[in-house]
Amino acid sequence: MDILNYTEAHQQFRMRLREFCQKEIIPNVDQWEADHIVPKSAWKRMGEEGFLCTNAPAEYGGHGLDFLYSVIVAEELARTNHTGLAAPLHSDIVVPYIVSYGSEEIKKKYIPGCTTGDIITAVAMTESDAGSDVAAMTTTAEEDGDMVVINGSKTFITNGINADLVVVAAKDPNAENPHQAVSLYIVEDGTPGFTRGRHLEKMGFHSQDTAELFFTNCRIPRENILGQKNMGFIMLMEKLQQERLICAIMAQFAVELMLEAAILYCQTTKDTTGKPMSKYQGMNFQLVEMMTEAHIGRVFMEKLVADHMEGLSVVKETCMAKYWHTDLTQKISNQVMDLIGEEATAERSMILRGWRDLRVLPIFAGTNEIMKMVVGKMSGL
Amino acid sequence: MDILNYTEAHQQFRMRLREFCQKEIIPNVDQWEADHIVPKSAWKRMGEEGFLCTNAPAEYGGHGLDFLYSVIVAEELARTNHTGLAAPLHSDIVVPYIVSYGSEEIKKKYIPGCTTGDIITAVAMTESDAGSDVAAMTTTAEEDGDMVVINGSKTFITNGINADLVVVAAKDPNAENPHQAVSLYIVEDGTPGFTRGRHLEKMGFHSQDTAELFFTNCRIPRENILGQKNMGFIMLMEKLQQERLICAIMAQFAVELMLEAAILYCQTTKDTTGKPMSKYQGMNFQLVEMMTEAHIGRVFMEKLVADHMEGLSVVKETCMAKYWHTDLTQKISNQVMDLIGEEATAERSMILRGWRDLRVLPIFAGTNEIMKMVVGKMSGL
Amino acid sequence: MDFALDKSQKEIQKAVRDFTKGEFDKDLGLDLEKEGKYPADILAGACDLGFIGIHFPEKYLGADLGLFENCLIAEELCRKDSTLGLALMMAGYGAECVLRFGSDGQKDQYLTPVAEGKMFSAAAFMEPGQAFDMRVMQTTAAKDGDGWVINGKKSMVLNGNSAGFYIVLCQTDDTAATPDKRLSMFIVDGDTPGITCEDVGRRIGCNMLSAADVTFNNVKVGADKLIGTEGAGYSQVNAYFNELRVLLSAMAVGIAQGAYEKALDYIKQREQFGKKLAMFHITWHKVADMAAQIEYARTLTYKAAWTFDKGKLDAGLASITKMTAAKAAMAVTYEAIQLYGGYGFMTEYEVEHFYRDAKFIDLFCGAISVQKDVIAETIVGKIK
Amino acid sequence: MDFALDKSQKEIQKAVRDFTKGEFDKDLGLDLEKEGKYPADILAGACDLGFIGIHFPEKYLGADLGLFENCLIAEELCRKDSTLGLALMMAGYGAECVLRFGSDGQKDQYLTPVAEGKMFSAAAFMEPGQAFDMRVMQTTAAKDGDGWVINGKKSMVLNGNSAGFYIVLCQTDDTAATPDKRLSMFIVDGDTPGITCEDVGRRIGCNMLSAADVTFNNVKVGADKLIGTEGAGYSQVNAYFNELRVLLSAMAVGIAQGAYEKALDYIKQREQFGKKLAMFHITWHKVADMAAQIEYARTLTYKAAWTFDKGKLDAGLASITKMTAAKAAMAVTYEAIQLYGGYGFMTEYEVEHFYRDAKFIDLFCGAISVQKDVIAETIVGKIK
Repeated sequence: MDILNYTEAHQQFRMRLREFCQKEIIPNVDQWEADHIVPKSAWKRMGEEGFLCTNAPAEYGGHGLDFLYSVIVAEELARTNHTGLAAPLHSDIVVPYIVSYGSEEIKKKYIPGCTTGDIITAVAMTESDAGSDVAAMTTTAEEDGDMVVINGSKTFITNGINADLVVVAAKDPNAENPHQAVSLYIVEDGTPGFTRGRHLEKMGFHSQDTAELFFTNCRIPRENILGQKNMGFIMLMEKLQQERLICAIMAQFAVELMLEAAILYCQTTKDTTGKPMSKYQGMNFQLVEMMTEAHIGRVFMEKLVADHMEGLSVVKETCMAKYWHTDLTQKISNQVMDLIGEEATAERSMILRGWRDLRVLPIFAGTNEIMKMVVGKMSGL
Repeated sequence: MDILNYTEAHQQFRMRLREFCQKEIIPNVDQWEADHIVPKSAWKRMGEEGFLCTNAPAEYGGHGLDFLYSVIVAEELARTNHTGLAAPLHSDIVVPYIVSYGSEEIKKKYIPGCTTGDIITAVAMTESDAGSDVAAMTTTAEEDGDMVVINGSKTFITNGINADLVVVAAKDPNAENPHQAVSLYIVEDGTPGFTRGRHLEKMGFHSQDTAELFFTNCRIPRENILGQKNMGFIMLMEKLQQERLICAIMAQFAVELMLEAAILYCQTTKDTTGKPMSKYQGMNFQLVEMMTEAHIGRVFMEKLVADHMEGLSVVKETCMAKYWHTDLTQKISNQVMDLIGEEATAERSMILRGWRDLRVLPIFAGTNEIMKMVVGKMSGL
Repeated sequence: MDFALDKSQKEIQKAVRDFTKGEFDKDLGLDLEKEGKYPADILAGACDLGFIGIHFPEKYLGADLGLFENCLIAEELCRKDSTLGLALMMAGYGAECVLRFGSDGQKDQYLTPVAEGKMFSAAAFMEPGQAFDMRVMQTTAAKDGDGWVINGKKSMVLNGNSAGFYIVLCQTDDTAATPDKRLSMFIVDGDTPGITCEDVGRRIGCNMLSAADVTFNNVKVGADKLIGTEGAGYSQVNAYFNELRVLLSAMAVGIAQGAYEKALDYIKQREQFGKKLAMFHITWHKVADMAAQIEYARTLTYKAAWTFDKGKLDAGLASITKMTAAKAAMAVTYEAIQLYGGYGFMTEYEVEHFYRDAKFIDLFCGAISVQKDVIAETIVGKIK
Repeated sequence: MDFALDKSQKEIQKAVRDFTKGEFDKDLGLDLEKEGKYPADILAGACDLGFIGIHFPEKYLGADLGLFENCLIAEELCRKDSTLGLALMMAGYGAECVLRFGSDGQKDQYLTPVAEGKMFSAAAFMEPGQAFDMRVMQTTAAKDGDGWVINGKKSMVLNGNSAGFYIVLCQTDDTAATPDKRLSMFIVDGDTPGITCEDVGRRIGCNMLSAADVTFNNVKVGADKLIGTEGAGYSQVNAYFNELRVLLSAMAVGIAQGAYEKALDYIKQREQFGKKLAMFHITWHKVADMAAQIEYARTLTYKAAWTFDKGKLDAGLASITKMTAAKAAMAVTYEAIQLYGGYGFMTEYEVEHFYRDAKFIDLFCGAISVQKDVIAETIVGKIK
């Protein structure tokens, strides 16, 4: 049985995107990694070709395509072996906040630009002292007439430098229950009082512009609120299923890419007697074990995508997947490095970039420890 | 989405079987474990209630039900925490040889009895020097007029003592290619020259009558051959997909049963401050991890069952599942023992029997090393 | 540093090796393990040679040696047969509480018969339904004249129904805020009225020794049966666990070594697909892993034993050692069975009971999670 | 046995600790790691204190000490900063080939400048596209008068483009049936004509040292540059690997210890959900695992180094140690990052480069599968 049903249209879209990646992304990746950022022009090209916001409703300028297109974008981008052009984050994690909670005006105003690539988005939740513990958030939003004044700082913000629009989570200092105090606001680039901090140096994700954001008496119009005031937590929760599913999907494709490279290496690299590594039973079995885990991961991931597309609530299962799949990236990428050995220690061996980039997967979008806490709670342990 | 579609009829069958297990199996299990065998009467009762050969064609006296009924039997029997009444082996591994390769006469003669429980079956392939290496088989079958004369010995034969009918794999000593020399024959209990050897003592599977079988000038009618002469290997191969799938299914259900016990223990056992084990984060996370692996294993297993029922060839995937699922039984059963701790060292804690029984799963029906060899070959490594 | 055994240690090791070669019999071992019978003759022989209680003072028939030498003996015994080894080494289960914390009178009365093999001892610590938490005991010892009266139930007491004396951990002060003042340790003679035993039956391993749930019903003991001082029980039991865990580690190492050697013999003679199992590359990788785990587990065990004898062993190192050695033994015995294939699951090929005994040690005196808590407590302090 | 460091070893350890406290600077370290620059001043300081080549004879500015003391230094340096430690310890990469197998003349000429920090050395063994298999070398050394002429290409040579001299493994006898007669080892001065280097660029770790693919094109060397005897190369390189693998293990232990200590500091001050990370039970279990792995990896490393100094180290124990220590370092540094959460992925919090350097060691001089083959070969002999 096929768990997911890719149509002819899906396949054509995939082929177009793959070709685009070959022509316009892969040749530039090394430069972007060196620059520690992807030029906005690349985002624009993605938009022009219709690869952004595939899942956003057509009536607001999105492409109104099903979630499988998002999966395809994640898969093909994974194959470019870089993380900078974070379309899935933009299209399927940030923009959905606007789609689901934005007012009519907001949707009309921003979604078209998000789709064309003229607007690159980011979501600003994490703070230096509020990582896993969102309730510890200290950024405040206070109403002042028709305006809302935001003060505070955020960190580890993906697309932090490129972002033209940031969805900022901020707290109402006057609310007593910290879990009913958070609201989400849209802050545009250039708003007075909104500044970018350092471009953070990382182990990986080099082409990814991760930054600190500062808000100092940053005044935005009241209408820039997403959804109801102080309901930010619920909104965040509602979006977690898709966010975590995206992580699992990215992880799954990364694993498959790594594995392909390992198989190719072991089949083509021979010892001095001419025997390929893949014929050494010890390596052979390792490849088989990785193929098995990748296969099982694929089945599990596809089942979740199908359930998600059916609109089922699979929060618990997506938390399981987020931690299990991202842990799998660590196990596999380290094993692949082991199989290739010393040659894998050079950046010129592309596998190394994957290994460096993947290390953050078990940490971001909620650490895997947080995932387990959620699953444990939801299971009544 | 539901990968498997259980109908009302399936559920009723399950409930009937569950009740039967409660009434007629579970109360006797301790005795059977002590006796190292299950009385034939228990098999008979299974047959009377329609729990044997559910998947065998109705026109030959089987129940002609789909494979989901076999899955249900495996699941409910797994919940009896014993291995002696090996209905899945009988109904879904041995009898299928008769169904697929038996002559019209053979099918008419034996399948009804196999279904009623009057005939308990076993398959005799393994020899003391031919475990994983089936080609090393030394048991011979030579034609002598209308008769076939079988000489040799088999070991590790499940149902070896109870078996009324044994499917014996034997080699044609005159064939040169060892891979085209094996034929399958039906040998009935009481045939002169067919004797049972020792009842083997094992780490687990105590209620399971595992034995050696000896054939000394054992003469059987030529018609007792299954399929074509010297085509035994192909027949064995053709049946491996279902055999290994059954192993994976049994393993999956065993894992779920173990896990249930661990969760119950950790929720109900409290330290001297009244804090339940399940609230200790270290244990809590272990439970979550086991739940996750069990969940993923369930999805993978159900997908394979669905593919198998569609008649797809998923040999490679079933080999993956056989090793992955049976390895999972080891990981989980050991972790469950760890969580329960010293109390789990007593046989009175039922968990221990499961731990002992499961140790053989990565070994039987083709060791997990053999599974990996097959996957590696099929993957062109 | 010096990683070599000294001359007398090598001699002890060799003596035990010769002893097991001469006295341990495979079929006898399998029978006793299956029947749950005790190898009385072999114990007598081991006592004659001074292998039991070698760490006792000479006046109590010991050799005044350390935990290190005791570990060498445990390792060699378990290497030859895991269950026989456990049976011999655990006959005096708990006797170290007398050795380390007891009075001269108590030592004279109880250590000597243990070293002679005339008396089994049994540490009665665990209580039903409270896992491995010793902070509070339901079993109480109340002042009674100048003596004590003990009431309560202890679960899964090794040697429970064959013990000449018990080491019983009792609550003597319900009002004490912290465990380290709450408990006291007592010696209770096996024949004291009021003791009833319920046999636990067969267990995962260590099956030549019995185990029982032991009930103490108004059991009266004299003041001279208190070990050390009143309220010292909690620190005593933890100190005892440090020594016991290192000894268990040595047994785990021996079990791993024994299963490893059996597997090596097997793969060198067993052929499949026309070549010896030993010549399959995957076998190489399995064997390498087994050898590595035995190597570091043994080295660590020796270090822990040496540290104890120097009076410097802390709970962290003891638990690190037990966790590491037990894990290694589990991994090695597991692979030994796997290398044997179907035969590994068969009782007569022995490795399966090495595996079961390894798991017994893994779960005995605190499973992994308990060990981790002990280790972490020494590093980051009390959990809030 | 004795598991304590002696007085002079403790002094060495303390001296290195003081040195790193005084000379290692976090920001400098991060910069050099990022820029791939060498800490020349720090090397000079380390040489002045005799930390480099401490295992060399005194006449070559060493201290006549053993691999054990060299390991103590390596551990302490890497503990403070994994990359600075690697940079200092690997400056003389391959020099032990001269120390162990070279002539007095060779030692005098090449060991002294290494101990002075005036010269880097580079072991040029690996060749492109044949993984870690050294049985056959494409690089050849042919007799040329009374000297030799070397042709071939070596890949990923550490210090490749900064070496004062290379240790080059060459094929000198194509007709030899077995590797142990086929190869020979040569010293090649860095400025010898015919040597061209292609920088490898940034690597996973050890980034303060460069690496290069080195081509030898009709490179002429004198007869005096042959190390030991002709045909001894294979056994020499394997003997050298035994020593190197123990040294790498010591660095792995230091890296693990350093990352562990950083993580401990972090979890004691970082709060989430109103309590310190250190007080979460899962943190306890992680910390316990980390402590256990460091403990047995260090103990085993010390044993291997001691065994080498006693002249008894075999390839099996060397590879067991390297595999065990590298695995432990990987597990510990991985968890250190995880405990730091998002900060762990950020360069400025350092643990990420500890993790990368740990993986460098894990893959350097043979990844796990190579180590397992070496171990197994010592146990079950040549694979058919």
